[in-house]
Amino acid sequence: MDLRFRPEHLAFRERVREFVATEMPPDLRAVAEVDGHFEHEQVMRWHRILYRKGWVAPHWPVEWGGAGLDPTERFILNEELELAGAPHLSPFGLYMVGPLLLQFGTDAQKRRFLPKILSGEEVWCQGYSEPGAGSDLASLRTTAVDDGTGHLIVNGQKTWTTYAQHADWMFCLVRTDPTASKPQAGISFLLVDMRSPGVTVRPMLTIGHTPAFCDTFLENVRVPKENVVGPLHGGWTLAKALLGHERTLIAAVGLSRRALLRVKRIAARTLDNGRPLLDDPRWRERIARLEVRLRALQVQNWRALWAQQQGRAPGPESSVLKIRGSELSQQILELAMDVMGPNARNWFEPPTDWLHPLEQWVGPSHCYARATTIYGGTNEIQRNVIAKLVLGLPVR
Amino acid sequence: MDLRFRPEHLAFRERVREFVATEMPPDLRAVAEVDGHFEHEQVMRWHRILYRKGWVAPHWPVEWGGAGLDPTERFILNEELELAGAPHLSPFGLYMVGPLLLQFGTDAQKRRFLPKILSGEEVWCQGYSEPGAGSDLASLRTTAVDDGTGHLIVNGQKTWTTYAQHADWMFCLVRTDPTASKPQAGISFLLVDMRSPGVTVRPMLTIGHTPAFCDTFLENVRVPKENVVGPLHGGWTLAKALLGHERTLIAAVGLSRRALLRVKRIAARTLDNGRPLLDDPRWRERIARLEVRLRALQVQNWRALWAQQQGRAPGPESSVLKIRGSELSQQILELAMDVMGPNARNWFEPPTDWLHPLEQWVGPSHCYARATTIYGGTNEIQRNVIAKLVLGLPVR
Amino acid sequence: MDFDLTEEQRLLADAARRFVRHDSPVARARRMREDARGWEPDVWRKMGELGWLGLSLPERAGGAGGSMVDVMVLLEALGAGLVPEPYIASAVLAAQAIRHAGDADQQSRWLAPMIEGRTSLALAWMEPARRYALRPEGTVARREGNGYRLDGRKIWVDNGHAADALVVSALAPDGPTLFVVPRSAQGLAVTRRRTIEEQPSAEVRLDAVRVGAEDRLGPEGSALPALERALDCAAAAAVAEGLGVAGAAFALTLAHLQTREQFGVKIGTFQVLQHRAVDMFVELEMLRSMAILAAVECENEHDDTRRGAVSAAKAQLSAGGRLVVQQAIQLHGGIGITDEHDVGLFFKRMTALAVLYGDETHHLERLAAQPSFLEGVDRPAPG
Amino acid sequence: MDFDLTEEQRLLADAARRFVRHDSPVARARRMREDARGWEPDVWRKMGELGWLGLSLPERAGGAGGSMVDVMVLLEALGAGLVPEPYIASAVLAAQAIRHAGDADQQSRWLAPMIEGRTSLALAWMEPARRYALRPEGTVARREGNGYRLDGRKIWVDNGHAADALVVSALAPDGPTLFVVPRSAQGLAVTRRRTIEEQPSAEVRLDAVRVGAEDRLGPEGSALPALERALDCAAAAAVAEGLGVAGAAFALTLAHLQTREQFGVKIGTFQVLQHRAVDMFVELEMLRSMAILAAVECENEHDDTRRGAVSAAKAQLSAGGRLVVQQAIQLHGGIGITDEHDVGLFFKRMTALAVLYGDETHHLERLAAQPSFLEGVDRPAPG
Repeated sequence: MDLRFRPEHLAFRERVREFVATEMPPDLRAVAEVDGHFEHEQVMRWHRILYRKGWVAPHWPVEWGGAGLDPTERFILNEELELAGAPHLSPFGLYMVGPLLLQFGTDAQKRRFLPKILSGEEVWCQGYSEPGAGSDLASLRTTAVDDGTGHLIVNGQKTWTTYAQHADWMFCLVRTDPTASKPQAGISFLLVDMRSPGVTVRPMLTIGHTPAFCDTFLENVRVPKENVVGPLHGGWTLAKALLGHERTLIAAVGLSRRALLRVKRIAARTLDNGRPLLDDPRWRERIARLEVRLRALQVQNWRALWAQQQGRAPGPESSVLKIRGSELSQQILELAMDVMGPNARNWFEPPTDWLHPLEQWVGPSHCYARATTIYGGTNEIQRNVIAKLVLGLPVR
Repeated sequence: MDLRFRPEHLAFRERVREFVATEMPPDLRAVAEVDGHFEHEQVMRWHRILYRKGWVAPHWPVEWGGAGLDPTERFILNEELELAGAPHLSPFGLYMVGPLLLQFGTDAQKRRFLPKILSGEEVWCQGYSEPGAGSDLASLRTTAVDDGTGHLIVNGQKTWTTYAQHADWMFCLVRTDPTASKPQAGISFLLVDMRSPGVTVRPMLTIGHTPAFCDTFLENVRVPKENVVGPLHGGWTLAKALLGHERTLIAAVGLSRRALLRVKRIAARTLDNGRPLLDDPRWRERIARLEVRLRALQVQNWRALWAQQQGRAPGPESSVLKIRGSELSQQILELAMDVMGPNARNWFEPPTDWLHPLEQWVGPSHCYARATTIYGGTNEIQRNVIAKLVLGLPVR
Repeated sequence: MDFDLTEEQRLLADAARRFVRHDSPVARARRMREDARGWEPDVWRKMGELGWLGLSLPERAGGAGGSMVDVMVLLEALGAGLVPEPYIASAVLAAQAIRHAGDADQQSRWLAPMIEGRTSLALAWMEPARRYALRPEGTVARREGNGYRLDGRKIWVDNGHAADALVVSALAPDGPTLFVVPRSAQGLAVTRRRTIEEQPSAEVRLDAVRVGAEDRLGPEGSALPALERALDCAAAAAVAEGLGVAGAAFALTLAHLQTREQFGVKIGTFQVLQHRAVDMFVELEMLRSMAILAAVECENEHDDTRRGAVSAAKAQLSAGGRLVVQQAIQLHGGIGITDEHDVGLFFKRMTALAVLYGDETHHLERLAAQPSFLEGVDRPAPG
Repeated sequence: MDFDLTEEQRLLADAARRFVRHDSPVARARRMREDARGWEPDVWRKMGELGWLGLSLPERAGGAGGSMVDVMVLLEALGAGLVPEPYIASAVLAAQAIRHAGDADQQSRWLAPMIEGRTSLALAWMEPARRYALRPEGTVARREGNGYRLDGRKIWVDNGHAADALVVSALAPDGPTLFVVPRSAQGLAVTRRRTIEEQPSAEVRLDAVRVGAEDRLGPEGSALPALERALDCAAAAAVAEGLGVAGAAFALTLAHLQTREQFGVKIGTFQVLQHRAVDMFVELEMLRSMAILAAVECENEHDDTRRGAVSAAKAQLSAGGRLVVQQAIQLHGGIGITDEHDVGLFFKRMTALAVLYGDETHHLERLAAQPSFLEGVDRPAPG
């Protein structure tokens, strides 16, 4: 057993740190310092900075622009970016449709789409969920009918199409064979140009007042049949293939480390009876309790990383990362709110002498963090899956 | 709204306190002081003391020896006995088979059994659960076959027959009609003389090392048919009738108040770095947190009591008492263990200058308390019932 | 003992629920988020006409002379509608401070128009870096001529942006003292600040604000008991409102479980979600019990009883109330995270109520500081 | 980075599991509860022959010169069998104290026979009313002639009733010092005391016990670092054993869910019980990660790293380990409460492990006291 990173990995970490220190623009740095909300323009600017460095899609094959990094280096890169509070790049192109195209796409599709995902020229969104099909994706109702002219005519509504207001393309699941025997069958994986006539996007605010979600309406949208990825009616295979990617990033340990440090920094500045909360045994104990959870999650993540580095399939150790990581991120933000006490009510208002800049964004982040146990498969669904696949418990 | 007890109820409380102060024998008082384990003889001695006072079955009709107390007085009586740490009387005669006989028994059955339950001459146990029928009582397998001579021949095994090692009688559920359409049908409620040939009792220790449970084996036990209570094959009605009785006692607020006071008393004597834990903000906060839960449960219990006193059927307010009361009693004992720190490992060993008498029984009680969320219908079953009956959630 | 509402209280609850349904559904609270004041004078006046603003205030000041139980009944209903008018800030917190510290004339002068809904009030008591400390240290009252000069700063002054007059705590030569400062006073600067519950609060600066001796409530040095009594009433009111908020979030959740389908069945058939709903229900029941306890005891003259009951209830709100709204969002899934769904508004209002008038840590500490907490604990002699 | 066991470690794990299966199933631990010693010298000797007792001890003292990771591998397996021999008390806690405080001769003298399984040791460090304080204050070592006279009292001396020699911490003129006291020493009184895990512990009284200078481990005043290092190893070992204990309780539970039927179906089909099992599994995984962290770091020379890792792991055991065994009982239902079912034995062993070598509060405090806890926290200047 050895918990130390190899020297070449440590050296790589230094390179990433140096890169971030020198390349992150001041305005992004300012947002990062307070963990505020990045504008889309800022995110894409950071995308291009990483692209120029060759680090925007570290997990892609080198021939398609990947960085040629091993899993540990990719992990380190991601962790350092999280620790620095760098903008979170949109995952829909880089982590979702990109890898799917690499695995299932035709050469033409790869050549058409991958370079622009990489460069950030084309922004993507995901059209899976529908108002009636959330956890139960197979019950989706959006239809795509062959019009006999080489096009599919798409009708339906997609929801949680995050980033759709900025997106050039949407990858989505549509029902191409309504007569299929099982709901999972008869579904195709389709790429839709968001500028097509009949596409309407309605952005929604979250409870954290960030404009994250959209409803996307599709009304007689004509999509060329060559935009089907993988076999016609065979989209379910692609939908399921997405779930296994880059498990070690899902725990977001870097973000939680950063968030817990912020709690400590706020606690060092928050006085009760003239004494910083950080010197009060009650608050020290509460912070320490989350520090314990963080360290456990960190080692757990390393174990999953080690398996990945060895080329092994994700084992049981990786199955708990999403549950524990999402719960921890909520707990840390809730503790931050508790530490702030009366100031927890602050809602975007600027810092003053009694409200430290670190406190400005806690409230909205705390609200938005309620999503972490919901998106990407609710934690209830995660537990169903572990019960069945990992523990082998019987299904009724 | 008024949270005050009426003057006559306050006066009654004083009477109970005075009674306990003068009538509780010193050896019982000594066990009570440390919340230790009462021997069966001590429990029955206390039974007879209460019997002589007329308070042993306060909820029975006066003509059968009840105390003629209203629900609030019964509540106060129970609470004061709990607060004093008095022995918990066996509920099987007084609270279970007694009320059932009053409701469903023939005059002959009442005359035969009730007086001796009251006086404590005959001790009862309950034969409901079987190794394969716990939460799912309707699947019980013990059979009772009519032998044509006015007797039922009983065969089977009952488990969790608490007190069976001391019992003269057992009330139990047996299958008299194996051909009935539903598992709930074809079950009868039967009274079995524990001295009958073919009855074998095997006492078991609990994890708290108290001899609380038994297995009871029935091998060709002959039971007169007049020992069936209620209609033959109609026992399920009786089994279900048991569940509604004396809801306000189930929360055991008196016991939890006493237990939390014990935690404080131990914390006042336990030093860390020369300072009592009771003066440490961390421990004060943890104790206060349970104090909050206790107070909420107390008012909740009063609300249920008020409904009962008004003659109303138990409402939603009473449905949560078992869940919350049992969880709280475990939490308090766990906190007691935490307060004791290294001394939490003590296992029955006598007090010394570094182990206060209050600490002696905490470990075993803590172990035994794991039963509170299991017996009388596990908390999982309780939640199923509330979801269906109180919240009206749909059944699949 | 009596846990039934009186006939009047039942009528009040009915009226309040009707009011929410017809005049102030959650949609209005949602709309008011865009409003600079955050609430509507017309509605406030109507609440005055209905007799709600003086429910627990003395009759001689124009109030109904009722109890905080009446206020509890009202606020549970208003909480379910997220009614944005500053009921607790003006009609409980500031009003109770004036009631407990002011003389009859002052009570009539400041409370009567507020009770009629013609004015609103605010209480400025919190100061930077002082958390929930009662004693004003950053605001000073110097005697000047016949009156006082006030200097200092207050934060989290709810309704401070809209109030016609502010009750301000300040350190006078003879100790902490309350003053009433009209909104129009020279040197009073009020900065509106948004809050997570999207009901405006304010930062208040007092820069050589002059008030007369008649604006001092009670003798110098008398502020703390009145302030504490007012805050206890406000905390009890917050628990009542929180009960309404949590109850409404729970009702939305229950309806969602009974209608939303996934995998071909109502999601309310899933045992895990059923038990979660039961856990929410259990917390709600506890919260109801605590709201009753706090409402009954928050005006108790016996310090220990009052403090213990209110602090226990407020701590329960912070723990149990938050659990209910957090799980309400979780059980709603994705739509629960959108600003368009009401459940998020309930979540945010509860988040605010949890820290208003003392957070969990504050109230647990206060509970543990009461003599009754140690009743029956024989402390061994030191050494 | 490397999370694979070495070939030797895999063989060790296999051997240990075989040992539990054939030589020491839980039934033996159950039987040993009635035994006055609580464990069997023959088995101890066998463990010595297998090379287990000196796994992480220096080769020059007869040990294998391995690491605490080896000990972790062994103890996870032994924990699953509740093996009653005093492995941690003797081969980790007392042995590591001798290793860190004693010179080469002392190490050979006391460790070699223990490593062979011919003797056993104990460490006497805890004192009344001192909780987990390292510094001995109730035990005094006075210089007398060429040696020392020891007076005082120690509690919770695990294996104190059976050990051939006790390592005792005492306050010597120049500070806290460790001494080795043979069991046969005049003036040494050992009282056996039962524990919740039903492995005997002892109270030890020292009444004018004479020891020679050669029985002093290291110079006077050198006890605390050695004691702390030994306790860190013991705490890490406890986490490893706890992992085995929790894992075995979980395995029983999983089997129960897969076989027990109620309402005509396996109870493992109930979603609520499935999710509960997942929660246990999540805690187990966290515990495994922490056991690894503690095993790797508990011998780290860097105080902050060592203390932080061990304390975090031990706190995790107290919280997560207890959750697992508590839920194991709950999911077993009634039979889980009987002494006849093994799950209760695992529950009680875990309850003990939670407080051995520092409880949760102690270790959270210690974690928060390390400089790394405040790394990156820029503390503002006071005022």
